[in-house]
Amino acid sequence: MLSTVFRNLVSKPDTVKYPYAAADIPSGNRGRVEWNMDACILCGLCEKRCPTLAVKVDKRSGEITVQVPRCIACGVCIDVCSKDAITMTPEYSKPCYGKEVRSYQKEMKTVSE
Amino acid sequence: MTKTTLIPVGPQHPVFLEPLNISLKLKEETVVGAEINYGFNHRGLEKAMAADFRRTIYMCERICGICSFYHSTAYCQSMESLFKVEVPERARFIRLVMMECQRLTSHTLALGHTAEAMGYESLFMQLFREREALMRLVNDISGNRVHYSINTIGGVRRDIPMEKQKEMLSVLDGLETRFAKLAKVFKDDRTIKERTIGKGVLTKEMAKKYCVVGPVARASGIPEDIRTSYCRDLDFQPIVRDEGDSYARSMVRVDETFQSIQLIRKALTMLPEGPLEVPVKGNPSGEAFIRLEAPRGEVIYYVKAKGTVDLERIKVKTPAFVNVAALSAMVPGCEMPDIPVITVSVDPCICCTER
Amino acid sequence: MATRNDELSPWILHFDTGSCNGCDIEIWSLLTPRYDIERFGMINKGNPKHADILLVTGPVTKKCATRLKTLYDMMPDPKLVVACGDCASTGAPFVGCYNVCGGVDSVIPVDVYVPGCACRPEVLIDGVVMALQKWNEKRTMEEVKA
Amino acid sequence: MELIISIFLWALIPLIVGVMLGLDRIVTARMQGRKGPSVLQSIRDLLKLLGKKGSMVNRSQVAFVYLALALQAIAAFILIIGSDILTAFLLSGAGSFMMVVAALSVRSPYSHLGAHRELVQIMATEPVVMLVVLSMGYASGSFISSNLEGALVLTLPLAVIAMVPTLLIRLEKSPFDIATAHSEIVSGPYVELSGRTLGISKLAHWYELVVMFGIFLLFFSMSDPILDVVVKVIVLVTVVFAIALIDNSTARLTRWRMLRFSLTYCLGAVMLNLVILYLINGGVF
Amino acid sequence: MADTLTTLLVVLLVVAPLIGGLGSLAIFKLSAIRKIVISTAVVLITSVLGLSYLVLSNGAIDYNASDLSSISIIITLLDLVLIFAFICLAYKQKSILAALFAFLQLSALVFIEIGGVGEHGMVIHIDQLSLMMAFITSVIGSIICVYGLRYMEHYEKHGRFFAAMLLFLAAMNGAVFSNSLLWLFFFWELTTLCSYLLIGHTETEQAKRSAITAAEYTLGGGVALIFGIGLSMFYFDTVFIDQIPLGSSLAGLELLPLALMAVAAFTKSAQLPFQKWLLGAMVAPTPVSALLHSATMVNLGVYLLLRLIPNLHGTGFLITTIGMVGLISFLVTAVLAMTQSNAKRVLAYSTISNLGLIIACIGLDTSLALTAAMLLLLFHAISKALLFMSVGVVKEETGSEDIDAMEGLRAKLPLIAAAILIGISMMVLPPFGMFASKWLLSEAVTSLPILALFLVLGFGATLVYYAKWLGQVFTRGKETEVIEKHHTDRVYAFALIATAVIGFMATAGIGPILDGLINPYVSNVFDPTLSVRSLDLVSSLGVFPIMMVIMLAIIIVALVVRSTKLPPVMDVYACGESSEVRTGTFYYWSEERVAHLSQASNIGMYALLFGLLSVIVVLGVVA
Ligand code: SF4
Ligand code: SF4
Ligand code: SF4
Ligand code: SF4
Ligand code: SF4
Ligand code: SF4
Ligand code: SF4
Ligand code: SF4
Repeated sequence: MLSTVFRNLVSKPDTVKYPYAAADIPSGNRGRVEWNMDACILCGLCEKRCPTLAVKVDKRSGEITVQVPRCIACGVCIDVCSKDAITMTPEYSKPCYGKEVRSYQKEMKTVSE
Repeated sequence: MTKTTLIPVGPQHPVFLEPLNISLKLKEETVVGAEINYGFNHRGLEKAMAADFRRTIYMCERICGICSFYHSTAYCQSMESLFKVEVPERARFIRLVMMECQRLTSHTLALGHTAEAMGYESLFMQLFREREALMRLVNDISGNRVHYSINTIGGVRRDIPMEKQKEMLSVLDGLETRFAKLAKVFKDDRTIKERTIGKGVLTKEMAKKYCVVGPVARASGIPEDIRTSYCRDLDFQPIVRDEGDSYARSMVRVDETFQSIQLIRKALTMLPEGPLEVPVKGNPSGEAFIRLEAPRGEVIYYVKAKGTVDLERIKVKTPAFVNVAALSAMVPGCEMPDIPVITVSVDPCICCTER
Repeated sequence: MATRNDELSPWILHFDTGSCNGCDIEIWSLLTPRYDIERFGMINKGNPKHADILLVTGPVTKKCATRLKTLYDMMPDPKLVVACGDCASTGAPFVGCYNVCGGVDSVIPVDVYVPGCACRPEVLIDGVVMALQKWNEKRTMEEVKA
Repeated sequence: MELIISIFLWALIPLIVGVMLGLDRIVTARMQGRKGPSVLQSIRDLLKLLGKKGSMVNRSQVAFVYLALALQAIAAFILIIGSDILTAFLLSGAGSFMMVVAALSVRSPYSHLGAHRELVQIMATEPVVMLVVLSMGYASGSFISSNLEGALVLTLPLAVIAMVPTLLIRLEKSPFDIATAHSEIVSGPYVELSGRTLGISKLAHWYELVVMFGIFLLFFSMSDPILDVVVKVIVLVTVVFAIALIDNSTARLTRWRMLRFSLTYCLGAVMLNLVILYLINGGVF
Repeated sequence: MADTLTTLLVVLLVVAPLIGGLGSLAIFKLSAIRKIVISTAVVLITSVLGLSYLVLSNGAIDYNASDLSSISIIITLLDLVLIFAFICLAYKQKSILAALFAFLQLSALVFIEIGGVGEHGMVIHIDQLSLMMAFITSVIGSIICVYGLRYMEHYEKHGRFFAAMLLFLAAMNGAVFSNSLLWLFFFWELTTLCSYLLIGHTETEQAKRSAITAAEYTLGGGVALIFGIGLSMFYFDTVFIDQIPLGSSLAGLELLPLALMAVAAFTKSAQLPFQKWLLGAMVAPTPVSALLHSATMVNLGVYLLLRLIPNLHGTGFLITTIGMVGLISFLVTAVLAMTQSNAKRVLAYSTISNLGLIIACIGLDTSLALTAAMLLLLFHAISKALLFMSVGVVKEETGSEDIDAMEGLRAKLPLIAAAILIGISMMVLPPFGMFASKWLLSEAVTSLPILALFLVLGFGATLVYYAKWLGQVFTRGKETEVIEKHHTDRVYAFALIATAVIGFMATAGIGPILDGLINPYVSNVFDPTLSVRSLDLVSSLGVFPIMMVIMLAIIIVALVVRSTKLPPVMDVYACGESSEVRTGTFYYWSEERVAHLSQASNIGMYALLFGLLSVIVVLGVVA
């Protein structure tokens, strides 16, 4: 053990600089899911197949809400979306004082009365 | 008159990561009675898993964050046998590689945990430092540090491309050399030997009686390892020791880490080309029974499906379940300071025991 | 972001209320050379009476709920609670499990929710640092009460 | 004038020990390949603890902790003003006694286990240090630290060596961090203390360290004041470094092992030294 | 010949308890006995204070043998009666050993009387040492008797009991005043009788057995004493202690009488290998234990050694061996005390241990050590009385003497807990006298550092067993936990508070005690080296700033406490569980190993004593 200890002592510590420097996140990381509402057709498949019920698709108002602390970044929604409206970024979701809910609004064509 | 001390160890105790409660009866510092209480971690997963079979992949993965991949693999294998599909060879090898990676992270965790329980903080730190390199590697390959989530019924969802294979090999090389040093410490350090040799002995007979599995069984002289059949093409021999004490258990894990590194190397060189998954259609029906060698021993999945989206019943038999029970045979008569070491050397996991 | 609270030295208590171990081990990783939260003076204490921050992992199972409450009550004021991982925040990965009460906030008040399954060490650092920003607030509250 | 300096020094003890412990933490961290906390971290910890109200189990616990602090602080004071080292040591021993009683005064198994381990620790260290102190008195004919002969290390080399494990024990470092072993008995005697009371007990421990290290450093007194300071600082740094090294390359042992080690090797070494000295001085059996 | 007042005081100190004793023997009613005992106590305390004043201002008081020849004859006759009583007793209890010892005593006594005793000397010599002893006996002893009044209410035969108690005090005072060895011998044997009566008071089988064991051991000691007296007649031609030649001039067989007297002292002080009787004596009611351990009996042996200091000083191996016996007793019994669960047994072992320490000091044969010995004797008596009386109350209230049973005493019996705290603090904590003596002794031991090893180990063990006990007394759960409070009786409260106050006063008055009582006696042999200068104890080697310690401690605690409001109450940590927790007790070594240790050390000590005597004889014969 002594040799290891001495080696550690003279070499630079292994500690990352985070949060003072950017986090070292591998490119393959499944971080967070983002919706591209232009492509989305509000079919609701992502809501149906999400294993943790994190997604809500409101077909009426055209809004998709994701409860961030429910999403386990499994990527199932991406797989099932036929329109490729969902993307995954390596960047992870940030902590919050409350339970963060992200919502995406689709431009709805106004239905004339 | 000697009053005994009655002391709850857990559910929250610095040496346990998980909510396990051992109620100890001590005479001075000698254990005269131990009672293991379960149930803190019981979430009722088996019931919840008997639902949409596609969702269950993600749920069974979350039975446990240490050998999550084994759980999803075992589950997917059982579903594949229900669907009567054969996964592509490439997928089988990728699963194998990932499983061995997870065994590496799990064993380094277990060893580090043992070191921490003995108060050998710097060894713990070094082991976790090496583990961190592994974690980054699996993160890059699978997309998550803990729950790889790359299994799917019929194959895997992510490939290990050539450049990642290379990176993997180089990481493993570095790891092997550095880990060899730490392994030597574990083998030879006088204080470690003093704390582990002869402590918490589980004889071969007792081991058989308690049906222990995995490294605990192998450290007690039972050459039981399911990988002998699963890794058939990789020329695998289980590591066995006879002493049955905490030292032997740790040494089995130390040796198995090197073995896993070898297995990964071999698997990567043999990685066949081909598709990653075969499609499955429809709903499963019938029964399936699958065994897999997880880091702590064999995990058994029994799945019964009734032809609908929802499964009828899932039963998981996990290694820690039997190993933890054997603890009650190991601790009486030992000293309080040995309790954490012995407990951790068995590597108890409550989350899959209780699900 | 963390500099202003550097003069603090939060001590940590970790309690697993029924998690899958994923987040627990990520918390342990925090202690180890790569992330080394002792940089911020944080030490894992394992004792509620010494702790300032309670890190909870896992969905709260029915049996753990009372223990969680006991531990929380034992921590001296001012105290902070960080729910680590999706489970602790909402209990989500275990939707439909009969023995799960839900997130930590169903038992004790939570100050910071850290998402992720499992939550990465980086997020955990962010989460704890965010919690620390609440510390001064809580302390002044204490003084007002006294 | 000297008295004023001493009192000033005494008042600064928390600062000095805090920095010393901070350095120790950094060195330990670096040995483990970590970056480690800031130098002032231990002081911050203390300030934070003193600022927290905390909780108590019962009143006697709090009272004994305060008494422990008082005794340790006085012991350190006596040592620093250059008075009787034996008095200082005995007072500090009484302070540890108080800490043990404080830990025993709650009905908590962990606290009791810790206290009993602390008692074994007292049995292991007290005789050694006391014998060391007595041998110092024997070698120089006085217990007044300012009258002690210079460079006692030359006459009592074995005693100096024997004291190092004792310091290790008192610093609660592995392999002898037995009383507070956080992964076994959740910090033992301190388990039921919290907030300010915990801070007070920490402070008491710091003063105790001052007494221990103070006695140790007296072996290296030099007549030249500048040389004196330089030598003492060098010795201190070396010892702390050595202790960090040992801490980082051993697992924790058990209490009987500690007792056996200390009472055979350490006590034996001091005794041997003393006997040799006695024979040289023309003593007879 | 001193004046009438002095004589009156001296006579009162011996005779008042005697009369009181006879009075209580005659009366059966406890209420009357109570009055008698209390008035005797008052008389004793006033007399001893008066005598102190006289001795301190006018110096030692002497009475010549020629003036008191009639009393000498009476004492001789009483002596014969006493020995005859022992013979009857031995016959009744069928103890061959006791009978043998009594016969040996008888023949030696007859032999000495026939040889004729010179009349040119002082039969009574009251100096500072006697005064200190008389003070301990009269004040502490009286308090214990008063305490006994309440304690013995549920026992029977009060008359006999208090007669024996008061007689004990008389015998003690008589013994410490005597300069004639024959007088001393009489009083010595009288204490043996009293202890026999008191230990066997409850008349259970066990009590009887213990009583006869005690009688056997101490009668054996008596034999050693009377043989020593005979030999001293033979070699030095005197029975007066002050006429025995100084130690430095003794050689060869002349050491034998002193060695025998030392053996006698060891039996009385229950040193190894004679400790068994004192442990057996634990079956007696607590006031008896308190009396035996603090105010009387065991002190007598130490007193004899202290008295013989001028004669022992400079005798080389003899005094060193005496010291060794004390030192080994100190260490072994300290270790044994750690393993005991019964509070009285812990105290018994600690008594032997502390007396061993005193004897070790005597053996060190230096000025500082002698000073330490006398200080230890004084403070030990006070704190032991306090502790024993507390244990007695606990026994009465909770029905157990076990340390385990004392858990939570702080809440149940706050006064007793405080008394135990003070008692133990006096034993181990600054600034109390015991602690100061410990410091002194440690400084003294530098003259013979080889002994330091035993000392430091013993001190460690002492800390351990007291910490264990004190901790148990204060162990309790949450502050808010409801615990039934017991009421402490007024008599008990008085006795405890009075003893504690005496302890505090003795500590605060350590300077005057040193100057008035201890240094004058030490100066018989050595230059006193310990003094009190500007409220510090100053020795040749170092300083112990008693007052500074007290003051600083008060200031620091007051400052800190003032700045703190008590934090909220919280239950203990049980890993989040709320199930039952229980704290056990630690005895460190198993019973068998302990038995092993005491057996081995007893054998060793017998060998040591035997070796000592034979070395003296062999060397003497060779020379
Ligand atoms: S599955 Fe795709 S298209 Fe359908 S609602 Fe979701 S995001 Fe929109
Ligand atoms: S990534 Fe998974 S958990 Fe997250 S929203 Fe998509 S399906 Fe749901
Ligand atoms: S079988 Fe499993 S899921 Fe069902 S009740 Fe038992 S533990 Fe829960
Ligand atoms: S699993 Fe067994 S115990 Fe549980 S509900 Fe079903 S039958 Fe009852
Ligand atoms: S044994 Fe169970 S709990 Fe432990 S790591 Fe494996 S699956 Fe997880
Ligand atoms: S069978 Fe399962 S639920 Fe029942 S006690 Fe055992 S572990 Fe707990
Ligand atoms: S396992 Fe579930 S049902 Fe059984 S006692 Fe516990 S909480 Fe109740
Ligand atoms: S959030 Fe995910 S990784 Fe964390 S405990 Fe829950 S299931 Fe495990």
